[in-house]
Amino acid sequence: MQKDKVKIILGVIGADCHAVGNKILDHALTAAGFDVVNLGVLVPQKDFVNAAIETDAKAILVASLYGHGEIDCRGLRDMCREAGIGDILLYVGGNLVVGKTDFAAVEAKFKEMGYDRVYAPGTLPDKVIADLKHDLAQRGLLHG
Amino acid sequence: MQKDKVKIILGVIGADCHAVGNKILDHALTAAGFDVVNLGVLVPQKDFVNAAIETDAKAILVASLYGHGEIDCRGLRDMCREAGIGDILLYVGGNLVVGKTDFAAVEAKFKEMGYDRVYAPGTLPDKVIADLKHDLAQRGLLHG
Amino acid sequence: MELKNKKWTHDEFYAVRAEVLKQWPTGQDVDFDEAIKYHENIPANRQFAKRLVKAKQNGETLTQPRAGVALIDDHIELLNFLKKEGEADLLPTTIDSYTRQNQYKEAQHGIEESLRAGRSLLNGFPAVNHGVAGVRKVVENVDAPLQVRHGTPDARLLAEITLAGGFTSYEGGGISYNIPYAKSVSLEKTILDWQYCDRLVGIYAEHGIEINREPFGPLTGTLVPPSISHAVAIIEGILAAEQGVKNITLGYGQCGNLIQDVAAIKALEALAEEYFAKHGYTDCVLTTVFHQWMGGFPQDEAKAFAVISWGAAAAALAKATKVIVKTPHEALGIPTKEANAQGLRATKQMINMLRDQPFPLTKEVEAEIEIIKAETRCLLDKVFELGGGDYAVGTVRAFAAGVLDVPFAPSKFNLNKILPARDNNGAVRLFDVGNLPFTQDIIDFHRAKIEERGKAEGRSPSFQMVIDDIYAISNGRLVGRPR
Amino acid sequence: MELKNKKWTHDEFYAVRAEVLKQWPTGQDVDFDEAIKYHENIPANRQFAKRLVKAKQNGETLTQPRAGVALIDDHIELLNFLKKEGEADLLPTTIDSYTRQNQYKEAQHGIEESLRAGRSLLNGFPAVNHGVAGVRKVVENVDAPLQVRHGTPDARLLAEITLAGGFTSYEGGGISYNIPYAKSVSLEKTILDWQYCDRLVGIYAEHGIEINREPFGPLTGTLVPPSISHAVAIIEGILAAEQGVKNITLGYGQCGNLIQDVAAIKALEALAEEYFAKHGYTDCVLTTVFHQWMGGFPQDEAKAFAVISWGAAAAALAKATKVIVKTPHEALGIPTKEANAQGLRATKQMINMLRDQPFPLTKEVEAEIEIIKAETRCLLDKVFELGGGDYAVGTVRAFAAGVLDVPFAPSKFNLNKILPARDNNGAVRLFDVGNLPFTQDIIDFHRAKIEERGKAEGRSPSFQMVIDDIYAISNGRLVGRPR
Repeated sequence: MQKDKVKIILGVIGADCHAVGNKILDHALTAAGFDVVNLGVLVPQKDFVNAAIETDAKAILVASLYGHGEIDCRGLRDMCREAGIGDILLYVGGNLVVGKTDFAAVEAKFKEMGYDRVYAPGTLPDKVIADLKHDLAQRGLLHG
Repeated sequence: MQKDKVKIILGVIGADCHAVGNKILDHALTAAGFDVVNLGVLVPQKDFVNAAIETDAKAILVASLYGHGEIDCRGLRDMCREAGIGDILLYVGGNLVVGKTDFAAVEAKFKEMGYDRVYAPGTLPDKVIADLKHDLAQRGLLHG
Repeated sequence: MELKNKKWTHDEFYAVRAEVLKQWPTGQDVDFDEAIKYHENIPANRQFAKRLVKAKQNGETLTQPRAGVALIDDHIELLNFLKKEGEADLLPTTIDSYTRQNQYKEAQHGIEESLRAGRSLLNGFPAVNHGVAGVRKVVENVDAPLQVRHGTPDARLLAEITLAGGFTSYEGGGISYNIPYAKSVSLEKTILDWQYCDRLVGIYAEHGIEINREPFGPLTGTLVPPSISHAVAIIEGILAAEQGVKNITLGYGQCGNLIQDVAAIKALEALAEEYFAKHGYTDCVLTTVFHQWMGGFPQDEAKAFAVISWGAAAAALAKATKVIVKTPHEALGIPTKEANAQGLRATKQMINMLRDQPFPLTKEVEAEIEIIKAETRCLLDKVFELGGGDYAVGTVRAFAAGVLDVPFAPSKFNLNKILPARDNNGAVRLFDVGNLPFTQDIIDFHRAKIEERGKAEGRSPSFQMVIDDIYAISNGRLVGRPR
Repeated sequence: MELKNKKWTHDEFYAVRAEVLKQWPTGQDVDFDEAIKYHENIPANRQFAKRLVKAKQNGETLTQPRAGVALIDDHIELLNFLKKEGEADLLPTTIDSYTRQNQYKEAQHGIEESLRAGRSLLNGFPAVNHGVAGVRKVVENVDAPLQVRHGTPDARLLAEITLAGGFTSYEGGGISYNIPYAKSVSLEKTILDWQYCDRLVGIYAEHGIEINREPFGPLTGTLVPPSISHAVAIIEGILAAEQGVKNITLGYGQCGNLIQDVAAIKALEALAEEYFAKHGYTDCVLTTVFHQWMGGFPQDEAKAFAVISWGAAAAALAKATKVIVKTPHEALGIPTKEANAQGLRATKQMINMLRDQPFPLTKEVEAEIEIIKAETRCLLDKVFELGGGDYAVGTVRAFAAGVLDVPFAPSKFNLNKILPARDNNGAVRLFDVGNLPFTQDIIDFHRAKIEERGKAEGRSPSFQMVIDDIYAISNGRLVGRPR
């Protein structure tokens, strides 16, 4: 019997409606063998958490392209903890802050907020897929 | 009887052969009422001094467009002094040094070398003419 | 209220208006009669409509940036900087994303956090929260025509406040601010809500105040074929004209192939005049706006300057009335004001160098104009037919049927069945025409163009080709060739 | 030696050579046989001629900067930076101005001052002073095809040393490195001296080593009508081919009007093939180089990027084989290496975006090609006639008579009688045709074009119009309209 594919939650957080990257990531992750639950754009924090619980997902991939990431993304890790999925993989990427900022500072800030990986603008899907496979394998969650 | 026009020496110093600005400046200065002795391009320091003595010129306008200005222009004031025209007006302008440099620093350096006025790249002839009229008038050399 | 393309009566309008002005406390400060008087004192050089008409007459292409920050004084400083250092002809006020979703509490929170942080944590100016007085502070301290730019499905209160505040141009539309900007708001609702905005502008016009309106041309900004954005622009233009709008700017986002981009602007002008005349909207002044490349940018600023410059060149050669300018920071998020001014200055230099050079109407341009016109007519006429002679009704049915279909749109009311890709010369074509009501000739044309490219690249057209095209410009090319 | 366009015998060449190699001590280190062996080991990817042929076949436009500093290690670092950070396809070594005037003592002084100052006080690389070994250090530490770029009326010793050092391309010519680069050197002398350089390249070719040669296309870089620079380029090409050169790149400096620029490259290719075939030089491979705007630049870097980008666009649309790139520091003097790389990256991005877009051969382009061809033929045929069937002799007589006349040139052997100005679309025309041997039709064409502009501007054509045109681009426009 074939093992179930790993489920991952995908969505663009907050009041952000940038859909292009979301559609491409969906396509690329699906092609890479993941079972993608794509919440699309304009997704509140609680919808990410609820979807992860309902589908037993192993990772949440949050995108924020419009510069409000700092406000929108804060507290998601806490909400996961409160919902009993405190150790789920949390990735975030996009144009996370307003204005040109040193990416290392942005990365540090979002890591402190509880995100496992933070991606700069322009990151290609391949990089995210490779990281995801690595992190899931380390946790023994990836079925060869 | 009409007063003689003020004579000024014009030339591009050193191994520089940029002719366009030289021709335009010649035209503009002549139109402004000066008697222009244009030595053209590739002019050694001594030719500026000799021409000034021969024509009894009141100012020497040196251009340097190719970045060697620092080497080429050094010592011209001394050579004027030695030739007995130490107080002649000396102007210099163009792309005076190799590399992008703070213009204020360039100006200070060339003023220390004995130039009365130092022009940044892109200075229009009108500005030079106005300065020349002002400086000559101050010295009582400009006939209304 | 039942959706149809018919001018709202004053009674219909004022009944809704009472509700709109209650959506947030600042709505209470809107006083229409006082606003009319306020507009009567705005000098001609700050009136958007007048500046556009003058530019159209003179064959100018005006420059306009995007810009907006959370706090009033900072916003004023930003706009004045872009005018002075960027030499911008027209100025925007970009609205933050919370306001666009009518989340005024979150916007308030953003204002407060911005005050604390000493920098803008909002990606735009929360005009509703600042209210009429706050908006007027901006209007009175910036000496240029000002436009509201946003992406707001329900922009009624925002329109009331910014127009009463003295703005003279308002971007958006019931389709163009829904399909690319919302997930689950129905088209019936957004078209009605935008009829309200258009009717408001129409009532201003009845009082002698001319406000410019601009449907958002580029839609998702990603490989949108000209005929699709043209059909949407012309429908929104007609819906606006029906409500009494007299000055409309129709938009188009650069595709990247010069022939197609020049042809697109020419076709848009001709088609809009044709359809406006056909439906009796003859007293409306039409102008065009060209958006510099809306897709992914190279991260390198020097390369970004080339992308910006190419957009400026295409806008100037196409003789668009204005151009919306990108910045060398585009790939990195919201730009600094310095980068914004750099994009403007590069654009201005290019436009000025090209203003004396008309692009010849070659047979290639003419052929492209013809195909865009033919496609757009297929779309518009089918929408009109589906609506039983009503573009508003027809639009809702057309999106449901995939007769109108916008690539990569987030809205669930968009069928998402078409797939665009570039042809071998970089023009945007359709790899899958979905349910678009094209003639067989047109369908064959697209198929042949895509096949020609596939052959040149030695691969069958697939979704990978589309992905390659999306990332192509940021990787330095127009056509996403296989690596 | 009497000047004529005839291949030098080996005896003639070696007699002169003995003198040339004595001009500076480093000349003694040149060993031709050893140099041939050295060249035989240069890999194909570093050979200029081969890279150009490949680009021509593939329809590529290659990028090349200008760059040179006083000291060897700094120069190597600079070139590698431009390859890595600027993505340059071809690399130069720009020679300093003292070396160009054969002032090797002053160059030595510049090297020493640069060592002391810790920065380059020379505006280029003094290759003669560094000698064969020094040049080879550069060649061996830079993995790209390398060309000598300069402006040297008597470039014989420089050619001996740099070619023996392993350079695979050499810019210049007896006209193009005299008229714009010297004041009182006769054309007889420079044409003879460049026959020497060409003969040297020809002897390399006889030994199986293919060196690319490139006459300097833009001349004074200031409002030079295409037919004048084309006539000079083709004459220099023919003079080179007669001496046995087999790989020649003909150049043209951007005028700024796209139609004229595209037409100029097309006309240059066609005319060169025609005249080379007519005179029996059939085994010579011809390619083209397009120089980005050579006139005054805006001081602002963002605006400079637009000028650079427009030059890149014109080069790509015209399908020139390579483009010589300017930098955003152009108005400020010699650029930093970072600025140089930025200009290269912007150019690369533009070329790549446009590589799939052929510019249509419109009737406007065709008309412009025809006028350029007709003018160039008038010039070339008259030169040939004046020389009694000899282009070398004819050139000297043509310049004396003003049959060839380069605007704004410093040389006293140039008549300086013609005056160029832009027409109303920005194309470069002649306001005064001087003594150019044009037909009445062509003279009338130029007069009509200039009158059309004068009328549009409400002023009579005058020298002021020419001055306005010269400053126009740096002030943000192409045509110098009255203020």
